[in-house]
Amino acid sequence: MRIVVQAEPFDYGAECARFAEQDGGVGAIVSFAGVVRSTPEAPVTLMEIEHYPGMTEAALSRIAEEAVQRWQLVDVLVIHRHGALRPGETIMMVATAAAHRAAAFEAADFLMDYLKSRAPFWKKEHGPEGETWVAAKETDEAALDRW
Amino acid sequence: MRIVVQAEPFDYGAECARFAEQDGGVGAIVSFAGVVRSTPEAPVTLMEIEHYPGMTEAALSRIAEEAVQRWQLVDVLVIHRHGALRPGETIMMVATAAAHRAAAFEAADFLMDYLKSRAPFWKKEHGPEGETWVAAKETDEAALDRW
Amino acid sequence: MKVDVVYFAWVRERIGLPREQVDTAAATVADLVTELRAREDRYDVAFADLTAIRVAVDQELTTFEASLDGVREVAFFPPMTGG
Amino acid sequence: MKVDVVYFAWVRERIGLPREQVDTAAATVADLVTELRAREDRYDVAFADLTAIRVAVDQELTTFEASLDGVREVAFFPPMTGG
Repeated sequence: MRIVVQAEPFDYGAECARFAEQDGGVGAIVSFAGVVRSTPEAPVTLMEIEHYPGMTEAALSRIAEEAVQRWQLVDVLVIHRHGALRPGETIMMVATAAAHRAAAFEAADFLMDYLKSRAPFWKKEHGPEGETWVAAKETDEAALDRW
Repeated sequence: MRIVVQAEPFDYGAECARFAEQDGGVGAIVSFAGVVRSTPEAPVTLMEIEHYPGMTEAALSRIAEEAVQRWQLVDVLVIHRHGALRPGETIMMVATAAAHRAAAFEAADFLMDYLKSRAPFWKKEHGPEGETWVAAKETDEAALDRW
Repeated sequence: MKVDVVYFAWVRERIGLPREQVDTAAATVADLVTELRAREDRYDVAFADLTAIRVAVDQELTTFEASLDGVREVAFFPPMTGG
Repeated sequence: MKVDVVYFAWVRERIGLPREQVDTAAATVADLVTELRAREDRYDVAFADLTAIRVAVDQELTTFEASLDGVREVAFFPPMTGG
């Protein structure tokens, strides 16, 4: 299990490659990457990510531990950046390794749902018309009821 | 959209890195890798994968096209190997790129369900006690009803 | 009518060859199976349990009721296990 | 009792600082909020809609009813938006 919170960019391909080097019990690996979007309809020039040092790492570890227990994961990886990111940059990734596919998929989905609503990160988008804090969606909180 | 069927190994990390280079509309990338398992309880020395050249590519393309339509994917990648693989080798991968997380996850899950039951691949496991064709599970077929 | 018949996985192993050309008057896949089973034991054994066999006609999955009219290739194989 | 109070995202921006030490006799988080709101307008504005604010006590998410007994750090922030 590896939990990383950092301002620096990380190499998504290299992290996927490293994570995929698992022992013989792993048959399924799922990874998710979140990327800063910018579209003509909703242009973003910069995304600022604030977090709560100390609590962030503890919250991510707790969520990851729960995923490991519930889905008997062989391994889990969470990397989340903070600071200023440009469109196209990778904000974060999670990866799960399990014996079988269903566990790897469900655990990754669970990690993302919990990370979104329980890990202390806040996103602010800068665009041509100013800056706005990204609002949490009601569906984010509701998503936790799935688990 | 890229569909690859090949005997040669592929570089999972490099494929993840390349796939992650998407345009501004992509906010979420999911990838799945299937790996040859071998455990003390079920040791595998070699996995042979047979396929139906021609039909395989057509079936994978059709499944990928349907995923693109249903989840408005920006991109999709399917790589599947055939031939002889050793434990720990990556059998196949799928990757999906979408604006948002739910679409990327669901589409990857859909691709795997359909690929498993509708793409003409057959696995044979070699172990210390001989060789056996991997049996399809009833749940594999049932999984298609989810979609 | 000449049709290419292809076999995969344990169907191929039981029949003992991956592909053959069959001269047949069968109207449907089911008729073709009946003809093949009548040929030799190895075919009869391979096709003993049709619930365990899938069929593709010209590389499209279909059923045993499918017509062979104008068909070039028929494939028999167990349920797929990719992924 | 001295408690470190930390603010994040728009709560931090409205209050105008990220962290301060508060000398308080508040028994619960809700009492602390009442004290802060009484101080100055910027606090009153920041805490105007408590349904939009989450609280953590010693870095654990909790509710406004949570006790401040023995607590070192209280954090106020909007719903999280990571991922």
